[in-house]
Amino acid sequence: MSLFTKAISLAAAATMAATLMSSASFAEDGTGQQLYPLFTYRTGPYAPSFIPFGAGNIDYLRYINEVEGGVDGVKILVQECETAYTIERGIECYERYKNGYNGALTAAIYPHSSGLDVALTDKARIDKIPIVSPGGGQNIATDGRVFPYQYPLVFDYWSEAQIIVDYIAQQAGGYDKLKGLKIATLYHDSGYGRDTIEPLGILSKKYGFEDIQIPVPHPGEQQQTQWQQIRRAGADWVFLRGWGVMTPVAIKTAARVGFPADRIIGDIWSGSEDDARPAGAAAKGYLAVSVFPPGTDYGILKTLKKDILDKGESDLKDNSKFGTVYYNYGVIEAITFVEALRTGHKKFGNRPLTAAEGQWALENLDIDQKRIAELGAEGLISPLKTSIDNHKGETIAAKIIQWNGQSWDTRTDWIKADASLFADVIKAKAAAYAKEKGIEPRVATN
Amino acid sequence: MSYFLETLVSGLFAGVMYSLVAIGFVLIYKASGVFNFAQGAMLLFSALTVVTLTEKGMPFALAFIVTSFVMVVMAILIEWLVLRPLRNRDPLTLFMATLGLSYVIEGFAQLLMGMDVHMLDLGIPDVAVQVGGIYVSQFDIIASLIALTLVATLAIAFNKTRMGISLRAVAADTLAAQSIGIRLPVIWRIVWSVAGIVALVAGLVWGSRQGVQYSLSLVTLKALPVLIIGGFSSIPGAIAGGLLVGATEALADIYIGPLVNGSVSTWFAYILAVGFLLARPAGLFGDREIERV
Amino acid sequence: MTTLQESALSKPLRQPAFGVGILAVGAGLIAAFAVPVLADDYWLSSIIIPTVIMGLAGIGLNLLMGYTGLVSIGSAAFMSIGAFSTYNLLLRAPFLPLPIVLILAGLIAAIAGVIFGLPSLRIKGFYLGASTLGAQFFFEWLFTNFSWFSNDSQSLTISAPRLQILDYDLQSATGRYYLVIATTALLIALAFAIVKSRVGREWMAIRDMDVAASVIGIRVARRKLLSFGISSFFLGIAGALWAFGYLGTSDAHAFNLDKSFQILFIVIIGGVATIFGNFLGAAFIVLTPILLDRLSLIIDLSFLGDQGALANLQHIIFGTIIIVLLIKEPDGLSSLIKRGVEALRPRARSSG
Amino acid sequence: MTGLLELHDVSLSFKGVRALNALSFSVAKGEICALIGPNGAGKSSLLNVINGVYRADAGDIVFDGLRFEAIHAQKAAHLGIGRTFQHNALFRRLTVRENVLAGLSRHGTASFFENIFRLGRDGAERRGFLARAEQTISFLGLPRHTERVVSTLPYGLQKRVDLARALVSGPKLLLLDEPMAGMNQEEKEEMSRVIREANRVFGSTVVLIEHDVGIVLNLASHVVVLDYGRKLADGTPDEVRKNPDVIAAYLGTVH
Repeated sequence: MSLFTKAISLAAAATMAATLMSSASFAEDGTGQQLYPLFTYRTGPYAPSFIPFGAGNIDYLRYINEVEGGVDGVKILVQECETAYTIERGIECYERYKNGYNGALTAAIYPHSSGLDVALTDKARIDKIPIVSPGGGQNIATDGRVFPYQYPLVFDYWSEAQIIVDYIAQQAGGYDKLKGLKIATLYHDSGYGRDTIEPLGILSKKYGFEDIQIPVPHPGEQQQTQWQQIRRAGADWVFLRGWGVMTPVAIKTAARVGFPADRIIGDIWSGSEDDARPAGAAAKGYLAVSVFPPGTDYGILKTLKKDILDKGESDLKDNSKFGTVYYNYGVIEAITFVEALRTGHKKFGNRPLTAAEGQWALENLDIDQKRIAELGAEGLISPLKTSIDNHKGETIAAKIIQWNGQSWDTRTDWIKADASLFADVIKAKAAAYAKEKGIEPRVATN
Repeated sequence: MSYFLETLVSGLFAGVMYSLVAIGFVLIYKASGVFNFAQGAMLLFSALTVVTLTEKGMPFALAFIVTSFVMVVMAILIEWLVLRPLRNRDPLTLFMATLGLSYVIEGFAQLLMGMDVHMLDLGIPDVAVQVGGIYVSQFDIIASLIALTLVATLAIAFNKTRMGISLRAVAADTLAAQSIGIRLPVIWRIVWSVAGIVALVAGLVWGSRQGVQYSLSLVTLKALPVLIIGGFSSIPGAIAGGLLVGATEALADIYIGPLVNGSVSTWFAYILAVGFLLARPAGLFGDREIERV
Repeated sequence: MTTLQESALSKPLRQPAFGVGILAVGAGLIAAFAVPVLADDYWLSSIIIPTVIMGLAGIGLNLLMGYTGLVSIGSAAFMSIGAFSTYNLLLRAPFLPLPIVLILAGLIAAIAGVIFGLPSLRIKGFYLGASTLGAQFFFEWLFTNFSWFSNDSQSLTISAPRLQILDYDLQSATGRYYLVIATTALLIALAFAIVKSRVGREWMAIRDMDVAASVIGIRVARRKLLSFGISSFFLGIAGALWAFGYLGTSDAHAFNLDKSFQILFIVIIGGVATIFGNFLGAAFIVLTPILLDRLSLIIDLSFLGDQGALANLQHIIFGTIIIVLLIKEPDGLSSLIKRGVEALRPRARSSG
Repeated sequence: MTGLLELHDVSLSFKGVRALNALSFSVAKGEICALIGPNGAGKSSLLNVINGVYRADAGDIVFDGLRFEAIHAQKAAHLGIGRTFQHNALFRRLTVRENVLAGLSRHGTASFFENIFRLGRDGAERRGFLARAEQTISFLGLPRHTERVVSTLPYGLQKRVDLARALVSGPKLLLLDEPMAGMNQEEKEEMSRVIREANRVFGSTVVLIEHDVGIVLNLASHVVVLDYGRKLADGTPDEVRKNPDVIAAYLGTVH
């Protein structure tokens, strides 16, 4: 290529780039619509979980737009932005959509990554944009007085630890039977994985079981030594706090050291079909905590099947993913968004909400049993009520599911965590954070 | 003591798995002086191809052969589109090119075959058997046999066939080899093909343990310290390095890990490797170059 | 005085070039400070700031790799040291002003760089590169395993307690931009000063022929370690800026192997042994994925398949561009521009 | 006459092959000493041992009154041993001036901070270096090429730059490894003149390797003949010319 053609092509590329970067004019007008920036990660190691998850989101919102005519008449504009599960691309997506898009307003942003959730904390505080992370937010952000813009809805790992211990107690025949039991936690060696060390320490003191903590380095493709440690320690139960490829390898390795699968309880991120299936026969009987119960037998899923899937309008390429853990997670997440909008509409009127209004709505969510029934989501979600004091939801609950070799069976009803047990510790951590950052906590008025 | 032994043995078996990946690197480094970061992507691509074909109903043996063929085609394309235009460039540029190549291969793998996590069952039972008071996995034993067979085959191919001798000539002295009429592009195509098939074998063994999915491409990182210790250009080195890394890593995790509150195996192998380099700058079996001025 | 002496001795052609250089620097500075007026938050926060910081990191690696000829694949580790040092200094020594903290953080990274540079005295080339991966994994592990470094925060993340100079708050996008651009401008000047000094000359001598360098009396070991130190100093400050001037909060994984690879790409694509070339490389690395993402939103590519297919296609295109650039532009983007300017020059002269 | 350089029973081998075998000789201050011998006689290895690129297996060396068994290349340079190379070992991406300036590194006195911030001793160092570099460049007839990047220069000029780089620091002992290789007769004559000049003007004692015996016998005042790592003859050109061993083994076959 001659220098001249190179210069020409370089100039052309630069022009194209400039046009692209200021490309809002190409897109349809979004005025009067509510923006839902969909942060995607369709490539990279976590893409398999995103695909059904994204589809659950999109399908539900499509149903709302096309069948219900929008949320109280307000259409939702879904705009995708690929983060590749990296923080920096996530920040670009946040900056791209924080002020809306072509007239469509942004009420809240779902970053779809715990790391990004943390990274956006300061920015969101300055920009006053609510950041919502159902199931994957920061536990200290439960304290909405210190974190006005963070919403770690639905679940946290401390509650998960409680639920696990509760389930084990049920199996053992009561909390008093926990004394002397050995519960090993095999955790992904990261901030996420270590998060349960502290609550399990507290619980072990309280109930007298022996708490064994064993780390697995990322990505966790070799766990022979860890499982030998577990077997040597004589663990009765294993709490598997895995991530990605670590889970199937753990299940397989457990089988080869002879540890029974039905004594392993996976974390919510170790409890999808893609976590159990690759382990093959070894996974039969494997248990997992589920906040996003799989299955197609819920009212709303039947509706989605009829109105979206069967009409060929689903975002799923592979319909067998319908009703999987991650698909249902997507649906549940979309429900939290739509319900927040409804809450806001009641106060501000049926129009697209601003971020400030979105923040109020998310803080005043109340999806009670009655509303859950109306949504056709009985068994799919547990009641969710937020306040300034509690950005997570007042009651945290999960089910235990079991892999039958092909799919998940639900083993228990909702097991509720005792929120009072750790509330003070979390509050104290939030207060320490506020002090470090020089934040004046808001006063709870409601 | 038996616990120590058991840890050691399982570490050694893990080491065999690392070696299996490392061999592919060594082949390519030997013949073309390229540190091929795309080896991981090739692993993913080949395993994904086999799984996709078998899931479509093709018998495993046929799928294996078809995939081998695909890997040969890939090798020819890589030689033609990437290596040839970059001939005589410095090793770092070639390394960067293979990084770019890994994006391309991963992209194609997932574009063509989707991003699902697949189960791969090779029909090898993965249960523990007791050997001399130690639990050993049957799968590990068979995986080691596969690795052994692979190494033996490669050794025979290198030492007995004409092609193998040409390859060794190229590795020893590229210019001299060219001057006696060995055609480099041909050698490259062959070596990349063989490396592709090695990747296929490694991909299947690894894939059957952790499922065939994107993370397969990350096993590269485990092979790196193995290569540093063994030397980039020595197959026996790759085996010895693998065993050493596997064993010390497992022992370090058990005996050092608790002291420093966490597992150490992400970096331990690298620090070990650096220590080795300081003592033997060209690895266990690598050739030391004498600087001429 | 000394500058006069030098330019008098050099070829007369250089003098106007030198004047043009000063003009360019002046214009650049004015432009740099005018940017926030023209660019909105989006451009500042998600394009310009990361490009400038990654360019700075590229300079750090280029000093080591391009000028001294030592390969490192662990650059991100030294960025993380800078970031974590800055955080802990701000937290535990609140009386220190931000500029001092940044310099100290750079120095801490420099010390680590010297220690991890020790193998370079015995190992060369790619073996050295692979061994720098030790630093990469060690520090990622260190900062995740010892929560002291992140002040026992639950998610092991660090976020700057305060970002201010003389009571001027730098939290806003504009404030962060000024912090980044001022730091970078100073470090660019420093980089030029080093490269043009005896130290830079001796580095390049070592790069081109280390045995000869040793034979003519250059203290090769000392210079190599110095190069590791200075490179890490730049990287450390770039890391601090990345964590607090760009991301806001960060953890050890923000400085993973991918980041190290990105910095390598920046150096190779921008141009080895250049200073400004790094910013071209950084712009490429930061902008290309965003452009491809935007492209797929605007042009209707649905005939190619679903969104997932498109995302993978972006992956393929990105990889292809890298390979093509390596093939077609062996000396990096900066040489393309340099040749372009030179091609225009005679024409300008004949017409004028 | 005291020897500036004395070798006592120096031996060196590579992977079992003897490159130098208990070699002893002495080079007087101010002389031009030529090492001759067939390929593989160990001439380059000998230079490499003297200035510390290789480490001798046995024997010791006395340079300027300092006795050592092995020396680091850098230390050798700082003692005043300069060196050119058989194969091109220039800093190929640097200009002629930068190459020559690099040759002055051992005289650097300014600290790193003074150098980069142009403080204190840096100014004097910079001026002094430039002046010396320009002087050496003129001496070798290279002023027209000062700004050229050395890899773009023709081979003969590169050889001169190599010599300039070694000469600029004013070495007490200058080791030249085949400075005239690949040159035509005219260029060789010119190079001989330059070496003689350097010996006279800079006062450097010269030890050089050269294959062209005719040139050598005219240029050198002292000739050492090597054969398979052994010393075959040692003396003035006339003595060497008459030595029957040399005639049999070497000179006879060439001439």
